Parts: sequence; C-alpha cells; structure tokens
Amino acid sequence: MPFNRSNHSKFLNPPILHDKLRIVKIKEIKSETPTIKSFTFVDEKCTETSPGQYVMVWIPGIDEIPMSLLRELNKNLMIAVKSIGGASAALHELKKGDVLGIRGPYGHGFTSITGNIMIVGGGIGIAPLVPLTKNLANPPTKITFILGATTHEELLFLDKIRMELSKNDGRIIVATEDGSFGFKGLATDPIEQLLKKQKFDMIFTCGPEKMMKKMFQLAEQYKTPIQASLERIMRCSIGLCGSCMIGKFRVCKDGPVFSSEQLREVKNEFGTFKRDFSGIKVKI
Amino acid sequence: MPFNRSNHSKFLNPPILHDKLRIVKIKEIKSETPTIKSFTFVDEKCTETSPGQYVMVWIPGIDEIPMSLLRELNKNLMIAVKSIGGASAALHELKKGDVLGIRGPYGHGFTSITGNIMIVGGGIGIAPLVPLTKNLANPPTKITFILGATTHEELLFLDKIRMELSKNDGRIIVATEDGSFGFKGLATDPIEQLLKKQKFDMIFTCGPEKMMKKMFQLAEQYKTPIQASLERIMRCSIGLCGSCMIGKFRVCKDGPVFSSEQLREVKNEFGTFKRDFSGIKVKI
Amino acid sequence: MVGVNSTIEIAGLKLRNPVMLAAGVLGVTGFSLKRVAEAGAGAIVTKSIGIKPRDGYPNPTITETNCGLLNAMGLPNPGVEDFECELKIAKEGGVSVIASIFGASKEEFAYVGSVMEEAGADAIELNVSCPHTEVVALGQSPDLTSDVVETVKKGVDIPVFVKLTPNVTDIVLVAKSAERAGADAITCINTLRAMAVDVETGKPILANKVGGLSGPAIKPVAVRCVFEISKEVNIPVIGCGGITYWQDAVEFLLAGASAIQIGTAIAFRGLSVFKEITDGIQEYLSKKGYRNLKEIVGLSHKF
Amino acid sequence: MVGVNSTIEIAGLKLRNPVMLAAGVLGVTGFSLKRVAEAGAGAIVTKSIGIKPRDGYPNPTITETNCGLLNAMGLPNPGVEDFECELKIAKEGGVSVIASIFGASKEEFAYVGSVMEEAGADAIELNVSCPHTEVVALGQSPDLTSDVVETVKKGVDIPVFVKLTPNVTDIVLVAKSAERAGADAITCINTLRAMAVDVETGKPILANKVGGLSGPAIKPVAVRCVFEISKEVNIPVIGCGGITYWQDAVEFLLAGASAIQIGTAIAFRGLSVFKEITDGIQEYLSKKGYRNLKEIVGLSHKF
Ligand SMILES: Cc1cc2nc3c(=O)[nH]c(=O)nc-3n(C[C@H](O)[C@H](O)[C@H](O)COP(=O)(O)OP(=O)(O)OC[C@H]3O[C@@H](n4cnc5c(N)ncnc54)[C@H](O)[C@@H]3O)c2cc1C
Ligand SMILES: Cc1cc2nc3c(=O)[nH]c(=O)nc-3n(C[C@H](O)[C@H](O)[C@H](O)COP(=O)(O)OP(=O)(O)OC[C@H]3O[C@@H](n4cnc5c(N)ncnc54)[C@H](O)[C@@H]3O)c2cc1C
Ligand SMILES: Cc1cc2nc3c(=O)[nH]c(=O)nc-3n(C[C@H](O)[C@H](O)[C@H](O)COP(=O)(O)O)c2cc1C
Ligand SMILES: Cc1cc2nc3c(=O)[nH]c(=O)nc-3n(C[C@H](O)[C@H](O)[C@H](O)COP(=O)(O)O)c2cc1C
Ligand code: FES
Ligand code: FES
Repeated sequence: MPFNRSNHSKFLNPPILHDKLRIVKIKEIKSETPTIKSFTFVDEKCTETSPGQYVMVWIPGIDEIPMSLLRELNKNLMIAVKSIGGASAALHELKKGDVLGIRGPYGHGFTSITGNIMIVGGGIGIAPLVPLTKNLANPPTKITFILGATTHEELLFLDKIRMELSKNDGRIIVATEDGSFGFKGLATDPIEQLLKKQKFDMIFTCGPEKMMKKMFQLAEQYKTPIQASLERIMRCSIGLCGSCMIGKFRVCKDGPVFSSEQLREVKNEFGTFKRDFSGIKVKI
Repeated sequence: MPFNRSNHSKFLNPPILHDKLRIVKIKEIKSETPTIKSFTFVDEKCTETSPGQYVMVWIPGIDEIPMSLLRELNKNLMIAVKSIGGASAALHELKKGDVLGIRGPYGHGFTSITGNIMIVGGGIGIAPLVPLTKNLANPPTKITFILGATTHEELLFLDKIRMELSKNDGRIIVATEDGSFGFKGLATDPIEQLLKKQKFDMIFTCGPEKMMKKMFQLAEQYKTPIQASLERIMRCSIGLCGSCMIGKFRVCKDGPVFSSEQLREVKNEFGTFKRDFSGIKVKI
Repeated sequence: MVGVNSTIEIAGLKLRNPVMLAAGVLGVTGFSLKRVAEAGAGAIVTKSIGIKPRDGYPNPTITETNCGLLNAMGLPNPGVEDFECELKIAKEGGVSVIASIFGASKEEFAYVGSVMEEAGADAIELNVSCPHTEVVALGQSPDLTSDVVETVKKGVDIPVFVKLTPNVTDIVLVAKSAERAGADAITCINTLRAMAVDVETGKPILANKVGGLSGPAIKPVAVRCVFEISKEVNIPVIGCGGITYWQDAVEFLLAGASAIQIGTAIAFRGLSVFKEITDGIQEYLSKKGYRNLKEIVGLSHKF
Repeated sequence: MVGVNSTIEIAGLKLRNPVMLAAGVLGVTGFSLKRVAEAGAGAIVTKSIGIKPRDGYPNPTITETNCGLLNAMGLPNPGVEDFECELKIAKEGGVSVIASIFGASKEEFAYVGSVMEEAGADAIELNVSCPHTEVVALGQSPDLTSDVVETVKKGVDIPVFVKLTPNVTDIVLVAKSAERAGADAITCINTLRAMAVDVETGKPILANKVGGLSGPAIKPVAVRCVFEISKEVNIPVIGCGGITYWQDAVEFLLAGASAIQIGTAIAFRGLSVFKEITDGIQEYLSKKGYRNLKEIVGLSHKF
C-alpha cells in the first residue's frame, strides 16, 4: 500500500535558510564615543528585524562577529561597534565605501510589552536597547531608562534615547563610574530604590553580564519579570555548532534575549562562567 | 567598488525544478482497445497540464517512458498506453493499486486557436488530441476530427471525442485500414478533399510520423498552419541530454508540439529519420 | 502504531529509535547533548574530542551554500580531561552516548578513547574523516584507518564505530579494512571537502578557506556510500549526510543503514526534527505493514 | 562595456568568452551543438564519444535531487565514425569544438582522438572521469591518467584537455600527473558518484542504481577542486560543476579557472544561460574596473 502524506510534495522541498552571506557597502561611519563607532548600511533582508536581533558581520579576511542591529531611517541599518580586539578594531579601521559581509538577522529578540517599563543598559549593551525603546515608547507605556558608562563621553546613544522618550514622559537616569555625568557609580546602584517605590511590569537589560546578573537578582527579589540579552561565543549562529551554550540554551538561537524563567534554569552559569573558543569554562 | 545588482539576493536563490519523482497509485485501469489500456491516477502537480504535454512514467524497476496526459473529472489524470515493447507491456501487467513514478508535466503543448479546425489523429496518437478537443470545443470553433486506426476495435477514444464534439457541430470522420469502420484506408486519404473545399484555420495532428509528414505536406500545399506532436527518444525530458533532437530542436522541451515554421526548419529530418538510443540515425 | 517496533540494536547498543545526533553538532557541552536526548534522539554523539584543548579556526567557520552548509570549525574542543564532566551530564539524557574522538596518532586516539570509556561513554566513534584539519586525514587511507581501529580496540571494551570520509577514491575499501581491524560499526559520511569564494571581495569566505559540505546537497553521495558499504560489510552501517525529513531517513534505511544521524537539519528545522523523523519512520513502517525496523534495512539491495 | 575584454585563450584556443558547454549536454548531434554555439557559448564540448556505438543505460537515466540532478546515461553515443558528420555540423557554429572522448584502453582513446582531429575537432577532452560506467574509471588513478594523456598526445597535434573526477582521495595528484604527461588543460569536475532510492517502492531510482550528481549542490566541491588544482599546476584549469548564475562563474574564475563549463544549468535556466552569464561576467569586470578577464583568474589565491 502506498504511503501518501497529504502534504507529500510540499514536505519534501529542499529546506533552505536563504541566508547566504550578503555583501553590503558601508554608507556612513560615525564616532559615537571614543571607543565606539557606528556603521550604516542597507540590507533588504534585515529591514524586518525586531529589537534584540543581531547579524553576523564578516570583516573580509579578518573575522566574523555578532553585532546587534539598529534600524534607522530610509531602510538604513546601523551597528554600533566597540573596539575591543581583533575584529572590532579592524572594523574601526574601515572607511566609508568599504564592504562588509552580513548574514542574519538571527536570534530571538526582546518581547515587547506595555505598562511601566524599566530599561537598564551598560556600555555597548545600550545598542540593542535603542530599537527596543523606539518600539515601546508609545503612551500609555512609561519608560525609565537607566544608562551606565565608565565616563561621560562613553555614554552611548543618549541623544537617541532622549529623542525616543520625548514622545512620552519617559525618565532617564545616568550613572558613570567616574561621576563625570549623572550619578557616580554603577547603573545598578539607583535601581533598588526604584524597585522599592514602584511596581514595574518588565525590566529589559543588556550590558556586562555581572550587571545583568545583578539586575536578575533584583528582579527576582522584587518579583518583576526581566528580559536580558546575553553574549556567548558565536560561530554558526543558526543553532548548530553548540559554541554558544548557556545551560541547555543556545544563545545564538534560543536567545540572545532570555526571560526570567529561562534565566532561572541557567542561574548556575549566568553571571558565573562562560566558555572560551575551545569550550573550556572561564569565570565571568 | 562593490557590485550590487538590484535583484542580487533573489537572483542567487538556488534554482530548483521542484520536479522530483512523485509516486502515484493507479486508481483505475481500463482496456480501451485490444492493445491500449488507460490508467487513472491523481497527481497534484499535473492538474494544470495543457493538452499535448506529457509526463515521464516510471514503471519501478523496469523503465521510464513518456506518456501524454489526459485530464479527467475530479482532478483525475489518465494516460493511454499502447503495448508495444518492454515498458509499455510491463505497464499493461500492472493492477489497480500498483504504483507508478511520475515526473512532469513536460514540454510545449498545443497552442489553442478558434475558427475552423481540423484534427487528425492516428492510433495511439489520438490520446493527446482528446484534451485538445475538450479545450477547443466551444462555439464558434468548428472542429473536423479525422481518426485513423488499423481496425474498428483499435479506434481509440471515439466515444470521448463524440462527447466533446456533441457540444458544437463538430464532424467526425473515421478511417480504418481494413475498412471495418468508416472509410477504408488511411486517415490522410479523405483530407485532401476537405482541404480543397474549405479553408481551415489550423490543423492539429498526432500519430505515426509518416502520417504527420503527409499532413504537413498537405498543410503546406494548402497554406494551412499545422501543429504536430512528434516523438523522439526521451531520457531527461528537461532539455539537457540531447537524446531527443530533431534538427536543432529538443522534442522534450521545445516540443513535442511543433508549428509549421519549426517543421519547415527540420523538414529534412521530419518523417525521414530519427535517432536510436545511441544517437545513430534510423529511417522512419 | 500498534506492534511497530522501531528500536534497533547497533553493536550491542539498544537504541529506542534509529535517529541519532551526528558528531560535532550541539555536542560540546553536557547540557546541550542532554537537551538533544530529551528532544527525542535515539543516541547522541559528542563533538569530536582530542587530547588537548583546541580553539578551532577563526570565524567565519560556517557559510550557507545551495541546499547545504559549508563549515570549517577546526575541531574546537576542550580536550578530553575537561570533557569528562560534560559526558557525565550528557548521560543524564538517558540514551547511549557515543564519544566522537580524534587524534594526531593512533596512540592519541587510544588514549582519548580509554578516558572516554572510563567517563562512561557507551561507544566510541573514531573521527578519521574531518576534511579540513591537518590531524584527521587518516581516514583517507585504508591502512591508517585499520591501524587506528586496532589500537583503539585494544584499549577499550565498548564498541568502536568508525566515521568515514567520502573524500576517497574507494570508500568500500576503507570500510572493509576498518571491519577487518575490528570496527563494530561504520558511520558514513562525514562532510565533502569544499569551498566558497565571495564574488564581491574575491576572498575565500571561510577563514580556513577549505571546509566540509553538509546538508541536503550531499544526501545522494551519502546514500550511495551507505548502499555500497552495506553490501560489502557485515557490521552495521550508520547513515549520515543531509537527512532532513523522515523520507530521507527511510531512504538511508532502505539503502542499508541500520541507524541514521542528523546534523545540519537541526539548523534547517530545529530540534523537533528528531521526534518528527522518528514518528515519520514509525508511521511509514506501520502503513507499509512492517513490524520491525530491521525489515527495511537494506531492502533496496534486493532490486 | 568599453574596454572590457572577456575573451580568453586556453591552450592556444581563442574563445570569444569563457562560458563553454560541458560535455554530455546537448552534445550528441551536430545541430544541437551548433544551436548552443549560436546561443552564445564561447566553445562547445561534444558528448563523450567512444570507439563503438553505445545505447547507454535504460531509463530512468536522470532524477532530480536537492539542488541537483543525478544522472546515469551510460555514455550513449553513436561511435566515432558516425559522429564525424555531426562534428562537422557543430563547427558551423563558429566557435571551437572540443571533442570529448572515452575509451576502455589508452589505445582506444588514442584512436578516437585521432579520428576526431581529422574530423576537425579543435581540441580533445579526455573523459577519464565518468562516475558510473565501467569504462572510464581511469581518472581515479594518477598513473592510468598520465598513461592515457601521453598516448593520446602522441597521436594528435591539437590540444588535449583532461576532465577529472572529484571521486578521488587527492585530485591535485591526478592533475599534476596529467600535467606532467603533457595535458594542455584540466577540466574539473565531472559528477560526484551518488544515488537515490525511492522510499515508496524501496527501489533505486536510476536503472543503473548509481549515477553522477551535478548542479548547484556540487558547486562548493568543484570550486575547491579548481582552487586546489590551479594553485599547483601551470596549465589552465576549466571549471565545471553547478554553475548557474554569472556569480557562480565569477566565483570559479576567482578560484583559479580560466574558463568555465555549463551543464545542468541549461535544464534549470534554458539556453539563454550562456549569454546571461557572459553578460554578467562582463558587467562585473567593468563595474570592478578590470579590463581583462585574466586579471581575476585565481585572484582568491592571493588572500
Ligand atoms: C548577540 C550579540 C550581540 C552583540 N552586539 C554587539 C554590538 O552591538 N556592539 C558591539 O560592539 N559588540 C556586540 N557584541 C559583542 C561583540 O560580538 C564582541 O565584542 C566582538 O565579537 C569582539 O570581537 P573581537 O575580535 O574584536 O575581539 P577578540 O579580541 O577576538 O575577543 C575578545 C572577546 O570578544 C568576544 N568575542 C570574540 N569573538 C566572538 C564571537 N564570535 N562571538 C561572541 N563573542 C566573541 C569574546 O568574549 C572574546 O573573549 C555582541 C555579542 C553578541 C553575542
Ligand atoms: C511526447 C510523447 C508522448 C507519448 N505519448 C504516448 C501515449 O500517450 N501513449 C502511448 O502509448 N505512447 C506514447 N508515446 C510513445 C511511448 O513513449 C513509447 O511507445 C514507449 O516509450 C515505448 O516503450 P517500450 O519500452 O514499451 O518500447 P521498447 O520496446 O523499449 O521500444 C520500442 C520503441 O518505443 C520507443 N521508445 C522506447 N523508449 C522510449 C523513450 N524513452 N522515449 C521515447 N520513445 C521511446 C522507441 O521508438 C523504441 O524504438 C509518447 C512518446 C512521446 C515522445
Ligand atoms: C558544524 C558542524 C560540525 C561538525 N563537526 C564534526 C565533528 O566534530 N566530528 C565529526 O565526525 N563530524 C563533524 N561534522 C560532520 C557531521 O557529523 C556529519 O557527518 C555531516 O555534517 C553530514 O551530516 P548532515 O548533512 O546531517 O549535517 C560536523 C558538521 C557540522 C555541520
Ligand atoms: C545528463 C548529463 C550527461 C553528462 N555526460 C557527460 C559526458 O558524456 N562526458 C563528460 O565528461 N561529462 C558528462 N557529464 C558531466 C558534465 O559535463 C559536468 O561535468 C557535470 O554535470 C557538472 O557540471 P554541471 O553541474 O554544470 O552540470 C554529464 C552531465 C549530465 C548532467
Ligand atoms: S553559535 Fe552555533 S549553536 Fe549557537
Ligand atoms: S530528452 Fe534529454 S534533451 Fe530531450
């Protein structure tokens, strides 16, 4: 007896990610802070990105690294890159008109919600929070945005955030480690007070993992749901190679944004250790 | 300078024929004549076939041969197979419920036209002319259908043709070689008279190549356009292997139906020689 | 699906279903392997582990091609000592854990193999077939392959599988030589040696330039290898290469595989692919009136 | 496209463009070859022709796979005597005609080659690489390959190309050995040995069971072969395997091919593919500011 599934032929079409490397031209480069530059380009496939998603960026002949996507006007896309090592430093050397390879968008981004929202970003981690803020900043949603940086001039995208929040009565709190702007201290410092006083419907956070761990602990303590965007070593970014594991999760595909429930499942690893390129554990 | 075609990414999607072998179950088998059986099956991809198109039919473990497609009621498809050798005889041995492999539909079928139409079919060549008749048989189109067969009981699909032509004032002329029904002689015999008397807007023909060649010559003589469905050895059926050439044309893809203009281009081969499986010329 | 038995025994390992995880995929950490087991895999194979930690190649390590993926990871792995605790976590998944190992010499293979046995591996899979690293081209020679098999077999009591490369003139020769040397099963195939050059920059895309091609594109090559090898050896063959739908899995079983492994399909279809393929195989067996998976293994040979 | 020169010379043959027809495709009759020339091909290669007529295998001789085609034609051909007149018609196309030939022995190769030369072939391509017939496995051995090349070279004055199979452990070895034996160019690759089994009936689909895989699926393997060979030999390499769009052609050129051949893409995209790919290459050269095709041949090697 022949065996026919109703969707037989459809079922057997070759599966394709349609995610080959695309080459894009850098339209604009801007120094956002002394260590961070932004790069603007156009890529059809990424115009539908949601906040928190990222692309793999190939610096031809050098390396390929994950970068969060920001959507700008006129289908322009932007990445903000902190120069920290080989690839990111090489990116900083590029000129307008040079090309990059792009694949993605990848990953599970932030899940939007309305209500009383806290957003906490540290350093380069502020980047993916900008498109998130843009999405959220519609009344009646109220946003309290806490930014942290080492020093005044390293504060990323303060103007962009101000602009988004000008649309509703959002609040911005800035902390710098050297006190050159806003509070002196860590972004997490003023937060406990806020959590004590108000009920937040969601906390969104991205930044150094220690900071995010602290935020997670506070969120748990004050029974507030949180979404945090994590980082691990990314190679394939399509959930295959296993380089990016935190507990049972693939940061590249199940994340990079994780919910309170998920973070609870990996609380032994989150903020404690990550893995290096060989897979060996390293302390955070 | 980077080189971007506007349709760059679309352009590079892997090309797929989406034409893998499908397995179909034989729903019904009917003896149409002592040497011809019809086989009914369902295949989603073939429901949009146009008259004159064909499928490659795999008799599992035996051979794969081209067969013209007839569309029946309720998405049923039919092939009418004359038992002449290995594969077709094996097909005749199959039972209801047995399976066939199908790929296609392939080829360039008949181009419909309205007006005063002559259709000339000989033997098993009548098969593709049935769906054609169905398509054409709407007033004001007038059809004269000439069928030829060796003997009365080998007349294929006379009932189906009658049925189609009952819708308008079509005319049916039958010729049998032994005179057991209709005229005694070849299908081509009564035709010159017809062409002398009337102006036809198109002649459609399928049958033995000698018959079609004769029809082509008559059509040329009486300045009537003709469409003829040819046969050559088919292997790939997708225009690649070159087994099915007549002149510069691939019968599998440029044909099997050819126009007067095309037939003129291959008049040295048409009706004169074909090629065997090795590519050697054999007289027709 | 009353009465359909889709369990299978491979070299003494009892698998609840024939759909295994392929080596190198989600196989670096214990929790990752455990999750694949929980997703329904019949057995799980670890990332290929060597004697020392290896960082692998720089990115890009992967790029998509027509119906396939090209990768040159460079065998990143934490080294066998560090991997022991991962293996123990992997075992919590409740299915057989097969340790894929590689080495620069047969002695290295043997050492890593015996550590894996002690750590609890249910079997060893020798990766003598990575097409793009310097250390594991052994599988391209029948003699070197049998050397490694013999040496590893001496050191362990658990079954030893050999994973073969299609990048050889005669894969059957290598398979037979592995069988003679005592291999308990053949896994085939590893990736095809391949490459992609970016047209815009003129540069090879992978950092290592050359990599291995996997995915639907290579399925016909893998089916051919399984067919040819399973005709000539008496040990089980585990099929691998491009399996994405249950139909692909059945094709491999018909071609002669006793079990199959899934790699790239996880990227294309997610982890649910294990359960979907297992269900599809079951349904197929049941509709076709088979009662046992074994009935269809190698069925195509009789035609 | 002022000033862009996309002509190329291969072993003395001047091609108006580097986009050739691959062997075995639309190559059995003279008119068919002529039509391909008229469609814009830079040169045309005939079906592989042997000493005697061959019917080839029964159908099915072709089946579609994921991004590819699997074929086992079995080298049907009318034999060299009958083919002479076809070759003469093919030459009316106005471009170089390369006669692909095969044989069961080097003597057969040499005989067929010299008949082809007399009939007017501009070059010979030795098919030592069909993956699914008994007669032409020579290409899997460097020694047998160089034997054939030497023998054929002695008998003809026209250039001799060797078409290599990827179904070997080390294709570079075979290429070098062909070069040493006097080959004027290397064509690579022929199809990958592969197979498909129908799940419904359990039967191998192709009548010959095993066939050769072509099309987009194999492109990364072909690019790798071109890259590796062109690094090691000093004769031109002609790339073949899965080329479908102009981007694919450019990829092969960058990888080291001096010209390319098109087979399967004709089924996917029609005969207009020759002109489209030629135009695409030209446009690419022009936009990138190159003036000569040669400037991009092997460009990826420098990275
Ligand atoms: C989802 C995600 C989004 C990110 N978004 C941004 C962003 O918008 N802007 C930004 O500046 N940075 C972002 N990063 C971090 C950025 O990818 C790393 O800073 C960058 O990879 C460093 O590369 P390098 O070669 O310059 O550093 P190296 O000197 O090579 O390495 C320094 C450290 O960078 C990290 N790193 C290196 N390669 C990778 C890799 N392939 N995957 C993950 N981490 C790696 C490792 O922690 C490593 O130890 C993001 C990371 C992730 C995971
Ligand atoms: C476009 C087209 C539509 C056709 N439609 C019908 C149809 O509706 N009904 C029908 O009965 N017949 C049809 N035929 C003819 C039919 O394909 C052949 O009769 C059949 O292939 C014979 O196969 P065999 O194995 O029985 O014969 P064999 O004994 O193997 O060969 C006898 C002769 O059949 C022809 N033949 C065999 N194999 C092929 C092949 N692969 N391609 C083309 N011809 C072949 C050759 O002329 C051969 O000499 C059609 C042919 C073509 C080209
Ligand atoms: C990202 C990736 C990493 C791999 N790593 C290994 C490995 O470490 N050891 C190994 O034997 N095979 C490795 N392979 C090969 C796979 O196990 C498998 O043989 C191959 O991918 C073909 O199967 P697939 O098409 O289902 O992926 C890897 C494949 C991929 C895609
Ligand atoms: C139908 C078909 C027939 C072929 N016949 C031959 C042949 O006779 N001789 C030969 O050297 N190669 C032959 N080939 C191989 C092609 O020339 C080419 O090497 C291969 O198909 C890869 O290129 P493609 O992907 O562009 O098709 C054939 C390929 C196909 C698809
Ligand atoms: S980066 Fe490969 S699985 Fe996440
Ligand atoms: S049958 Fe192959 S080209 Fe027509």
